[in-house]
Amino acid sequence: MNWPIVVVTLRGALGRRRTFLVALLAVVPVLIAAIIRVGGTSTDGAALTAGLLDALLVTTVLPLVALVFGTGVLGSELDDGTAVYLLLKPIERWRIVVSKAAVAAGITMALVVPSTLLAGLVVGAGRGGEAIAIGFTVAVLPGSLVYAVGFVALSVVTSRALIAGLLYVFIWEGLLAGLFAGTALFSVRQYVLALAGWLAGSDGKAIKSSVDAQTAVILAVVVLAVATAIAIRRLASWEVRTAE
Amino acid sequence: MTAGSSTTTSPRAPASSGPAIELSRVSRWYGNVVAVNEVSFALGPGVTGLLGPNGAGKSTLLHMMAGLLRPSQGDVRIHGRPTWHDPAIYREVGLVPEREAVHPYLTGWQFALLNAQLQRLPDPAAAAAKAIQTVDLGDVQHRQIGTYSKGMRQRAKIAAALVHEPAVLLLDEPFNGMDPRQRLHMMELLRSMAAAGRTILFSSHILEEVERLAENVLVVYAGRLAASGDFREIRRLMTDRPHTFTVRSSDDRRLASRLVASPSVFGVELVDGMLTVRASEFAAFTVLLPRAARESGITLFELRPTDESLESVFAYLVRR
Amino acid sequence: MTPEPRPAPETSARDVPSPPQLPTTASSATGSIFDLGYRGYEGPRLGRRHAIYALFVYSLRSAYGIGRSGRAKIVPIGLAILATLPAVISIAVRAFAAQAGAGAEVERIDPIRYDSYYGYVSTIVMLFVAAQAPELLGRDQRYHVLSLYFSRALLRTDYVVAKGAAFATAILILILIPQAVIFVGLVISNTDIVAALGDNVGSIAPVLAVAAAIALLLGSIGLAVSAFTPRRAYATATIMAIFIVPGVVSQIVLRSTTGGLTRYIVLAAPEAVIDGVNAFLFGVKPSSREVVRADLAGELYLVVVIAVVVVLLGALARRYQRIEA
Amino acid sequence: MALIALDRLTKQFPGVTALDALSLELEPGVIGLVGSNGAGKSTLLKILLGLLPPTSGSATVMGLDTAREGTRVRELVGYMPEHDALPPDNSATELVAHLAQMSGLPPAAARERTADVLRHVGLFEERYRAIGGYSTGMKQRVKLAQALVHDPRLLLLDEPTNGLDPSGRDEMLALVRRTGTEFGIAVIVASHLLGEIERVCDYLVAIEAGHLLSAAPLATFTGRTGVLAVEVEDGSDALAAALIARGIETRQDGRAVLIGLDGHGPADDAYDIVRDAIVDLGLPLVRLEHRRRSLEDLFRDRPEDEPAVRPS
Repeated sequence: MNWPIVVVTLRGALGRRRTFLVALLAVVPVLIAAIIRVGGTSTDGAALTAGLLDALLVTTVLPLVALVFGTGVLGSELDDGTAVYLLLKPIERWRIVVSKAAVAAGITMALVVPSTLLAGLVVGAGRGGEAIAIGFTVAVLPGSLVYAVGFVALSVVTSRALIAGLLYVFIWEGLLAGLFAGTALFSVRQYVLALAGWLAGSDGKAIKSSVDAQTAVILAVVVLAVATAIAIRRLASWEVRTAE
Repeated sequence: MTAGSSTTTSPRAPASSGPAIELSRVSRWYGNVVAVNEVSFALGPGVTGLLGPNGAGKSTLLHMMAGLLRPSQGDVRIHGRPTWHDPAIYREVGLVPEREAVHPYLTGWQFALLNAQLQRLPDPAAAAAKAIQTVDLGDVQHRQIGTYSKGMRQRAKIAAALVHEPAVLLLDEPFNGMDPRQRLHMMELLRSMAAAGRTILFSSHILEEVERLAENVLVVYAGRLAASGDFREIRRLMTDRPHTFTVRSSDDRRLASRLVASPSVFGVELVDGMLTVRASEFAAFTVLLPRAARESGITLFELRPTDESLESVFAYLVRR
Repeated sequence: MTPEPRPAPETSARDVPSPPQLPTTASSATGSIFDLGYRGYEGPRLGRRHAIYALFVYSLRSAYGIGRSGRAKIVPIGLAILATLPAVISIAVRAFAAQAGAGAEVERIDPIRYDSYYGYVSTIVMLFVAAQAPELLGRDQRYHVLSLYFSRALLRTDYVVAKGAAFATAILILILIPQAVIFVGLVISNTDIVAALGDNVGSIAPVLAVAAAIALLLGSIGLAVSAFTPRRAYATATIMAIFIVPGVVSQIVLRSTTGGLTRYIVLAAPEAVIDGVNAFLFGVKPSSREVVRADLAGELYLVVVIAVVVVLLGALARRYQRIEA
Repeated sequence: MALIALDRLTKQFPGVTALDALSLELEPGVIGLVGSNGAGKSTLLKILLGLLPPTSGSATVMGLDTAREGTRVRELVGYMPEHDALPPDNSATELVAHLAQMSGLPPAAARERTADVLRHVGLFEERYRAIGGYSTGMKQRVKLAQALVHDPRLLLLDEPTNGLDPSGRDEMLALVRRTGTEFGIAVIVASHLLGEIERVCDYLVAIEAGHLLSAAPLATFTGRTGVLAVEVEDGSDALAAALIARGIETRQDGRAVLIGLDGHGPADDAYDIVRDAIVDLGLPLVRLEHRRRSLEDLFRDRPEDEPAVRPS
C-alpha cells in the first residue's frame, strides 16, 4: 500500500462529475424501495426484499458502481498518459495495483453498502425482511472488493475495459446465467447471493443462488488472487503508445 | 520574473558504473513497421539534442530509455543497468513526456509534492518547493493544473521530473508552449544542470534553440541514427557538400579573381554587390582567404558561412 | 542565412486581367501566359443569412449521411427505409384487396392509419435521433471545429439555430414520408379521387402537428445531450437511456401503485408523452397502457412538450454561448 | 485608413487584466505579435475577430468596429487557430468549400476558390482524401487554406508552425511570407519563436502583461551592434593575445573573439589589423561579421548592454 497514491486516487475519483452521477445511481434503489413500500401490496417481506435487493442492487448498482471506479482509478490514467507519473517512480508495481484497487473497492463499498441496507430495511423492515437486508448488506462488502479488483485488472489488460465490463455484467452474468448454469462458477453475483443466503440464516432460502456458500467463498478468493496477479504482471510490462 | 536560483548540487554517485545512457544495436518494431533500427550510441554528462523529422523514432527512443517501452532487440542501459522492467532506475532518471496530460484536479504544488513523495525523498515538501521555484511556478502553484496554460503545464511537468534531482534527464519537446522569456530561462536551467554534471537529452524541432543549447546532437532519420556529435564536426565530414561563403571586401571583383585561381575554390558568384564563394576544402579555403586579401591589399569587411548552421546540417542529413 | 523573400510580381493580385481576344486563324499567331498567382475575390459576399442557410443545408444532408462516407449513410437511410416499409406494405395490401373486391373489410381491419402509424415506428425514430444527433453536434465539439465556425460570418446562436432547424427537419422527413405514402395510397386507391381527397385532407393538420411535436421533443433532447457530451458513444447511450429508462420506471411505478400523485410520472417518459399528444390531436384513445392508466388531460401532454422543448433549446443556446471554441 | 487601430483598448477578466489601454495603429504587411504567456496575445486576436467585446476603448479592423460589426469584420478576416481544429472524416476540399460558404461566399465561388487556395498551400491530389489520414504538415496547410479561401484582407495566424518538424516549418514560413508579399494580404503572426518572427515578419508588436512593450519595424530590433565578431576555429586565444598586443581591445565569447563595444563601431583600420594578425598566426578565418541585436533582448533579464550571444 502506498499512501500518496491512495490520496491522489481518492482526490481524482471524488473530484469528477462522473462520481456525482454514480452516487445518484446508488440512491435510486432506496427511492424505488420507498415507492414500492408506499404503494406496494405484497405482504411477504422476505421474498420482496430479496427480489428487490437482487434485481436492483446485486444485479445492477453494485457491478456498475464497481465498474465505473474499477476502470477509472487506473485504466483511465493509463489511457490519458497520467499513469506515467506513477510508473516512473521507484515503487514496486504491486504497491500501485493494491493502492489503486483499495480505493476503487473502498468507494464502491461506501456507496453500495448504505444503499443496500437502507433499501432492504425500507422495503423489508417490520415484514420479516430484516435478516435478508442484513445478509445482503454484509455480502455486498466482499462483492464490492471482488468486482472492483476484477475491473481494475480488466482496465490494465484492455483500453476497452468499460465496454468489456458491461458485456461481462449484462451478457455473462445476465443473459448467459439464465441459459447456462456453468456460468455461475465465474459470476461474482452468484457469490454475493450465495453469501447473502448463508448469512440470512433461516430466511436465506428466499435468496436463490446456483452456487453454495463454501464454493462461493473459495471461488471469490481465487478470482481475487488471480485478478490481482494479472493486474500486477500486466502493469509491470505495460508499454506506452508512442505517437510514431 | 526573477531567474530561479538553480543551485543544483552535483548528482549522487550513480549506483553502478557505465556511461550515463548507452544503447547498443537497439531496434523496436510493431509488426513489420520498424520504428527504431539498430541504433547505438553512448552519452555522458552535458546537453544533447535529439533531432529528426516527425515519425523518425525520437519518441520511441526516449520511451525505451525511460523504461516505458521494451526494446525488440539490443539493450538500453542507464549507468550500466537495463531500463526495462527495473523501477529502481527511476531514482536516477527523470522524464518530461510529450503528452500534455497531467492530473487536472491537482494543483501545481500538490503535483510536485506527489512526485517527491513517490520518489521517497527524505524531505518531499522542501524538494517540491525547490522544484516549483526552479521552474518559476511560484505564483500559480496553488491553482489547479486543469486551469493552466500550455506553457505553465509544461513547467509543472519539468518540476515533476526535477524534484528528485536525477542524474539523467530525458525531455520530449520540453519548451512546447512556453513564451520567449520562459524558453530562455529553461535553457539557462538545463545549461546549469549540465554544468553540474547531469546528463540531459532533449528532442526538439526548433533547431535555432538546439544550436545554442546542445553541445552534441543525435540526428535520427527513418529509425536509423544518421549522425551524432558536434554539428560543426558533422558538417566538416560532409566532404561531398561544398562550403558556401558570402564575402564583402574593399574590392570584391579583384578578390574573386584572385580566389578562383586557388584549387580549393570551384565557384564564385558576383550578384547585386554580393560575392559568394563555393569552396571544396573548408580548411584550405579559410587559410587562403585572409592571405589572398592581404597580398592583394584588399580589406575584408565581412565573411559569413551560409550553410554551416545546424539547420543546413540537418537539411543535408535528412534530404539524402 | 535566412532565404531572401522573392520580390512581388508587377501585376498586383487585385486587378483582374481582361480576357484575351483569340485571333481568328487568318491573322498572325499569338500566345499569352496567364497569371496563375493568387487571385482576389471581387464577387458578391452574401453575409450571415447565406451562412446560416448553407449550414442548415449542410447539417440536414449530414443528418442523412449525404456528402459523407458510405458508412455514415447506412444508419440514417436504413432507418428511413424501415420507417416507410409498413406504410408501403399496407397500401399494397389495400390495393390488392380492392381489386379482389374485399376492399372494405381490409380497410376496417388494416392497423396502419394516420393516428396509429407513429406507434409502429417510434423505436425507429428514437434510434435515428440517438444515432444522428451526436453526428450533428458532437463532431464539431470533439475536434474543436467550432473555432473555425465562430471565427466566421455567423454568430454562435446562428450555429444553434441552423443545427436545430436542420435536425428537426430531418426528423420531420423521417416521419412524414410514410404519412405521405398513406395519404397518396388512400387517395389513388379510391376510384373517386375528389371524394377521397375530401375525406383525407381533414387529417393533414393533425398529422403535421403530431410530427412537429415529435420532431421538436425528441430532436431537442437529442441535441441537448449531444451538446454536453462530445464523445459519440456516450451521447448515443445517454439519449437512448433518456428515451427508455423513464418509460420503464413509470411502467413499474404505475403498475404497482394506484391513483394519487404517482399518475404524473408518465410525463417523464418521452414515448408516453408523444402517445398522449397523438391521442389528443387525433381524438383517439391512447395506444400505450400507461397513458390510459394515467388518464391525464390531453392538453397537459402538449404543454409538457412545449415546456421541455423551450427549456432544452434555452440550455442549448446558453451552452454554445459559453463554450470554449 | 489604418489596417488596424486600437484606441485605449482594455479587456478585464475576473482577477486579471489581459489588455490595459492598448493604443496602436498598424499598416498592411507581415506583422509579428510576440508576448509572454497570459500577456493578452490570444485575447487581442479574439477581439480583432469580434469574438470578444472590449471592456473599454475600441478596436477597428479596416475601419469596421470589431464590437459592433463583428460579422462584417469576420467576412474580411481569416483566422488560423493554434490547436487542431479539423474533423477527421471530411476531405480538405469538402471542409474548405463548406467553410467558404460560412464566410458568405456563394456555392460556385466557394468551390472555385477552394480549388485555387488548396493549390496555393501545396495540397494537390491528397485534398480529396479524408483529413484524418493527413500528416501534421498537411493539416496545418488545410488550416491555412480555410483562413484564405474567402480572400480576407487580414490573416490572423496563431503559432502557424506548431507541431511541425524542421522541413515542415521552413515550408510553412515560406508560405506565410508569400501570403504577406505575393498574395497582398496583411498577416499577423502570433508566435513564441523569435527566430521565426525575425525570418518572416517586417514589423513587430510586443505585449507584456497587457501593456504595449514596443511596436516598430523589425529592423530596429535586429540592427547591427557595431561589435565585430571573429571566429578562427580553435585559435581564438592566440588571436586575442595578438590583437591586444596591437592595441585593439578584445573580449572572448565562446567561439568568437569580440572587437569594439556596442554603440561606436570598430576603429577603421581594425579590419586590416585583424586580417594581418590572422595571416601572421596562420589561423583559418571562419567568420568575420558585425554582431546583430536580437529580439531576445526584449525578453532577456540580463542588462541591456551585453549583445545577444547569437551569430546571425
